[in-house]
Amino acid sequence: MRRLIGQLGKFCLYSDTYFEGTCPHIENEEIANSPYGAFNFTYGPSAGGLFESVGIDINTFGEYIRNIKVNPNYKKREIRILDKSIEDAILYIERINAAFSASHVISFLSAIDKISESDIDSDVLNLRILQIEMERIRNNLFVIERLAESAGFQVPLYQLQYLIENVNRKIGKLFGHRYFFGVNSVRKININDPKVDFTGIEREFKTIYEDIIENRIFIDRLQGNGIIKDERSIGPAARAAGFYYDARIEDEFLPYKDFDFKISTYNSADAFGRLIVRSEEIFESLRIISQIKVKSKEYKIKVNDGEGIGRVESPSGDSAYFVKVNNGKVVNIDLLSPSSINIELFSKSMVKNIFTDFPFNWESFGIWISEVGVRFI
Amino acid sequence: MDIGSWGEIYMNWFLKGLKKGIKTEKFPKTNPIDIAPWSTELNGSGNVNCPTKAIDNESWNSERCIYCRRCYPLYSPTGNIDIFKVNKKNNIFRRSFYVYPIDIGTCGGCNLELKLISSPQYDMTRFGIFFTNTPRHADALIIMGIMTEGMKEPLLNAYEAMPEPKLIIALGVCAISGGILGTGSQIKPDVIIPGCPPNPYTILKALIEAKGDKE
Amino acid sequence: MIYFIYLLFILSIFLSIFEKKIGYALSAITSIIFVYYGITIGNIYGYFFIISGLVWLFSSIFSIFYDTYGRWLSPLFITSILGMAIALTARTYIEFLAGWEIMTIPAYAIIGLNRKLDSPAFIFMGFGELSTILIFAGFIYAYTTSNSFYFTALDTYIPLIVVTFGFMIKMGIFPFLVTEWLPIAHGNSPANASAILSATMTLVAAYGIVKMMLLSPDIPILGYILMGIGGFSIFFSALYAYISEHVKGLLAFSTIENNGAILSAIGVYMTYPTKTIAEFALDVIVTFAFAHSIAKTGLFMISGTVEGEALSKLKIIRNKLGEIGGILLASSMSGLLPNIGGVATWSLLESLFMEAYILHSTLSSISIITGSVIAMGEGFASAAMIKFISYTQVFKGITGKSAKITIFSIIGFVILILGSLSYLLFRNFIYGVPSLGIPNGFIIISEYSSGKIFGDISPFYVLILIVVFSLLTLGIFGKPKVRKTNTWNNGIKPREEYTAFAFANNIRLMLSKLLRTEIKGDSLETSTNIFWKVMYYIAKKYVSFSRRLARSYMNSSISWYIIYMILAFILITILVVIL
Amino acid sequence: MISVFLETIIQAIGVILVSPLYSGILDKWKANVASRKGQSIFQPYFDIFKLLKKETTVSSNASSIFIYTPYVVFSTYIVISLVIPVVYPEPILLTPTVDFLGGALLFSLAGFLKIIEAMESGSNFVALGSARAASFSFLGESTLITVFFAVALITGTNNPYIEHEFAQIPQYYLALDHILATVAFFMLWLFETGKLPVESSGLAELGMIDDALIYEHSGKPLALLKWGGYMKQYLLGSVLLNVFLLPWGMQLGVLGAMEDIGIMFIKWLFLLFIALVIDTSLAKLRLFKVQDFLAVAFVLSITSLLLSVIQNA
Repeated sequence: MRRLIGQLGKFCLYSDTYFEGTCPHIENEEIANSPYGAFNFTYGPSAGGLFESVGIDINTFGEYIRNIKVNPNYKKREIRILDKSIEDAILYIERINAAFSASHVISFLSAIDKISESDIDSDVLNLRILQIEMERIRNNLFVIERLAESAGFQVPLYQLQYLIENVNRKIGKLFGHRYFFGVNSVRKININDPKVDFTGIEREFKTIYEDIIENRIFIDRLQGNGIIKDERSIGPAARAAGFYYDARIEDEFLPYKDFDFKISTYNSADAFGRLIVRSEEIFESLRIISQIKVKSKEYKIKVNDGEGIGRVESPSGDSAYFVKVNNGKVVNIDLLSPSSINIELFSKSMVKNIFTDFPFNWESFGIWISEVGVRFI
Repeated sequence: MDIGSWGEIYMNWFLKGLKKGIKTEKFPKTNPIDIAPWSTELNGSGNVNCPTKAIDNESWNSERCIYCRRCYPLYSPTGNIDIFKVNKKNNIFRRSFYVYPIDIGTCGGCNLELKLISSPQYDMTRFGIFFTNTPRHADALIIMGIMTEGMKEPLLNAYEAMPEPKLIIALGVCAISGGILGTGSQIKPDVIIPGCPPNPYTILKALIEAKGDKE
Repeated sequence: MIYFIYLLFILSIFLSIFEKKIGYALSAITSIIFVYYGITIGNIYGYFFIISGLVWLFSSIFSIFYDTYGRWLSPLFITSILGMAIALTARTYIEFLAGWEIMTIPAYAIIGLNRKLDSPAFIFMGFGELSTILIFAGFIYAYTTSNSFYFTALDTYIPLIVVTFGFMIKMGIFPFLVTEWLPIAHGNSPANASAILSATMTLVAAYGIVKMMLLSPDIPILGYILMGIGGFSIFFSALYAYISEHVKGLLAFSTIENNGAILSAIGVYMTYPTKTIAEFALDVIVTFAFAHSIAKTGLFMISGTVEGEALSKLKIIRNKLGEIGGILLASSMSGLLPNIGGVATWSLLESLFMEAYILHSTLSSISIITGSVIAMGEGFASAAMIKFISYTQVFKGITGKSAKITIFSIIGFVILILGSLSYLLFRNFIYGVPSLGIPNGFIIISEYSSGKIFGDISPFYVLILIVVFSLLTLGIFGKPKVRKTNTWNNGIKPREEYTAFAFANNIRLMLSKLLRTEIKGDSLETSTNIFWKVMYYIAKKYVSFSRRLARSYMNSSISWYIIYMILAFILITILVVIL
Repeated sequence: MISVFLETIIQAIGVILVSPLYSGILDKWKANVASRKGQSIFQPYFDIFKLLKKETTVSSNASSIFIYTPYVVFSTYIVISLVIPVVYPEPILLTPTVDFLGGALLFSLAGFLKIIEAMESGSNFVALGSARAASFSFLGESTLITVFFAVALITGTNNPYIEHEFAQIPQYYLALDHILATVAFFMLWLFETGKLPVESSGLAELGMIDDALIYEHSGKPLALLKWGGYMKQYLLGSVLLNVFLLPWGMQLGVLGAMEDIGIMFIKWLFLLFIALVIDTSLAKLRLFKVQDFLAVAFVLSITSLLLSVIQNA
């Protein structure tokens, strides 16, 4: 079943094909006139409640959010990546967004793979799946921790932070770097210490998860907050609205078919639904990881000129790369970041809520500004 | 609004908290328990082609290294976390040190690692270190990320809004020298904490020393 | 003595026609004489004279600087003051009614001439005249029983009931609050006229009730009804004051709130639980009248110094002196301690809860509910005053000098000093505890029977202690080293400011059922507008009915008019004979 | 005369110096329950001491009112500390300045001044917080006033010291109206001192209510406002303990006054334990639900008033 994903450079990307041209835009109905007493309340760029610098203009006449505009370009960075070798390009792509760095690099490598012949074997692909799933676990834990922080929910907040640090340490021990920097290269994957087990995480998270969704005040902050049921949504936001969208079952590059896992969905399409979907995904990712044996060896690859598009399911939705290579050099590159789509979904779903609902809805989408405010030169 | 929802003050989170117990490590008195090797000091010999020229004439410059592992195996991590430099201290912050983080162009890594020093393992509050949400209450400005055009004005406003005496801390290679993505922060830092991103142990130890503790 | 004062006022009316400033100066001087006259009287009525005299004094001085409206404002302004003087010092019913009319007609004329008013506004003022009819009927009935025009003791309480409801309409108590709120807010009458319209006109109405009350036998049921109505109207008018967006409208609502408080104090007197509580209630009425009238004059002057009517779009001049004066006035209006507003609120709540304690029966639940509703009303009043003062003096604006600002700052300090002088208003409730450091004469106590003290307060010591301790803290901690920077607004230059509409909006959303708030595409409506629609609908019906009546009967033939007068006369005489 | 003077000094100094300690203890316990070693219990003192040495940066829109009103707010809390039985159970010097209802009005005065001088900074966040604080004041103030009257209707006087004695008699202590008033006052104490489920001191600016009032301050005025906040928590908590919750065990005489500080410390540990359980078990209520929370407290206090009148009618 074809679905529209988003604008990737000059292409409009669908789940199974892509066309040149611009995709239909998620329009946010403009409330033109500003009634008596309404004004623009600016929140950000630099604020204690915002994790990254982002400018948010809320049109309100007091507590009630009439319209919202997110401006991610305060920290817009120019990345000098053109005419660089593929190995150097990976260095830049890793540092676009630390939280999704593995998804970005692997989606870039999947695009490269489309225009190269290599004897890549299933162990290396499994390791790539391992990286993406570990990144998903850490990021979903981080989103839930931010939700607990917005509600001032002391005990689960710090227990989740404790868990996130443990996951980071396991990644650091396994790959040598906590955010997968310097791990992936075109020829091999650097392993630091293969003997790392993840058993303790599931038990610990299960106790936190079961009690966090029992607390009525906490649920009340999430239910009915930021409802969005739009077939152009992606990632956890789509799955929370009951859509069965996931790049892991649509793309063939990574052998997800060899693993037994299910796509978790919910139907309330609000911040609470996104919390449930992300928590269930943590359990599913842990199940996938338990089925992978960590073995790494080099493989030969020959990259020839041409264009390729790769797509991977990052923790907040589809992350896709378009690459054009000319005698070993990256000549043109474009990024479809999940957060750019999530920002539009967020702006559409935030209207008609009140100020204190903002932090919950914003955090539940897991938006990273660093992957939106990016220009390749 | 059914009164029952907040009426039942069941104590289960209170009991769960007690059951979990205190998880704070004894660091810095004891050595760090578990560090990702590629965020500590590198040493070795031989010349290598380093993309950010962190290694020239065989000496490793921590302020430029982005840990890309191209110099491996000639250069390898030693596990030593004391790679920060504190040029200016003020011991009126010894027992109460409020820091205001400002992201002027990060990839998100430094923000995440800085946030984790408040986690139970590291627990910055036991040293009197706290986050605050306005530079007016802050004693130190933690600058993260490369200098982007859009964040020049907020950075200067934040610096100006902070009452004296204040410290400027550059966190991560991007803020110190710009790494491979751009240039470092406009404001000259008093304390630099290299790393891409720096390890929570390094950040914590640097802050402890910056606030004037006799470490 | 009193005729000399009338003469002076009439003289100042003529003078003001030629030269405004001299007219106002003369009316200021006569007001001082009137205050002196009030002091010589000495009884409860004397206090009313002192209050109104002070209000006229301040508003006349303010008008000297404020009056740029043309030749017609000053004479009408001073005639209205003359009317009030006559009504206050009237000894007979006719004199009172004459003063009453001389007071109201010029006030409405000022509003009419100031700006072309659409028809319903005038009709609502017509509703206001309903009060005159009721008072007139009450006086007629009193005359028939005591067959003398003079204010003498009466043996029936019916005139009291009729007259009280008449005065309540004039005070704008709840069902009729539009008659009070509307002329000031909608007509956008000049600040000095709104000051006397709101401060002293309602004061005369309260004076009327007190005068009739002291003369007629006591009827506790009316007392409970008044307490209930007073509490109810305090809550709603304070709520509407908080969400109102009109500079003068907000103050008009807070006038109604204070009138509600005075009414419940009158209610406590009428229920007469014990002799001491009734006496205490009288002093409460006077303190409340003092606190409200003078502070309200000051606040209307503030509304006179700003340009514009909508609180969210005002252009204001502010300076430090103005802010301190404004804060003092606002803190008094929201019933906070060192100044007289706090003493008034304290004494009102004490009297209500003393009555609840004395009655100790299901009846006392009325005074408990009224007390709690008044406490809630105080909460809204302080919220409304915070909003008013922030958006007219404190939040943002250009700093600058203006003579008008100094006047209301002086009133602010007068309010503060009055707070410490409020011992004079509670003459036989003065006490002292020398052993604990407060000498005799510095504590006001509330007691429900002689010797049984319920509560105590000493406003002078509160003021002294706060000042002393503040200087002490300043001495110990020292002055801070200050550096000016611009406001921290997430790193970027602040653009649009938080509007007054937004300030009160969370109440509109929280009490949406009470205020029937609806959020339409581009606006947010609350029930004050709906209440206005209901009254507007009645007015339209009344206008069309009277026009049809006029076309069919008032065919401008003199003979018909005579017939109508005769019919009216017969009707009234029948009425008088029956009752 | 000397002994009364000494007792006054002990009470005033006791309130000023001891109040930050309790907030420090509560934060330490909360940290321990959240599996962290947590800051020292003297952290509030360190913060205040450091802030006193720092410079004050003031927004261009603010005048000297913004800088000096925190001194007045601080002194208002000192005045309140002389008037209610927070350390010494007998009236001390200057106690009759104000009775229980006057004490409630002084609390409202401090709140009023804090909002007005914060508004002078001209920042939108401060206006957002002040709007919320002002909007909740109608229920906050009225509950405070009605609760203070709850005991007055039983004892026939508004003097907190006599109410303190009355509350010690088990027959009154266990009466339904006393229990309702205690519950209402405890809920009000949670609201006034910014505890969960009403408010928490997180970093998110859009959820601030009381934090917004000190958002634009720095240096000495900020230290005084924070200290004032600690004193307010101590004063309200001590009245809750001495007149409603645990009125027993207070000593007399100058030496007794010293012991009273210790006894209050033990009573406070009990109150802090209850606050700890609530703080760690609940999340922050949605903004408009705070009004329901306060409405319940208000209704409870009115029912206790009605009961006390009708019960022994």
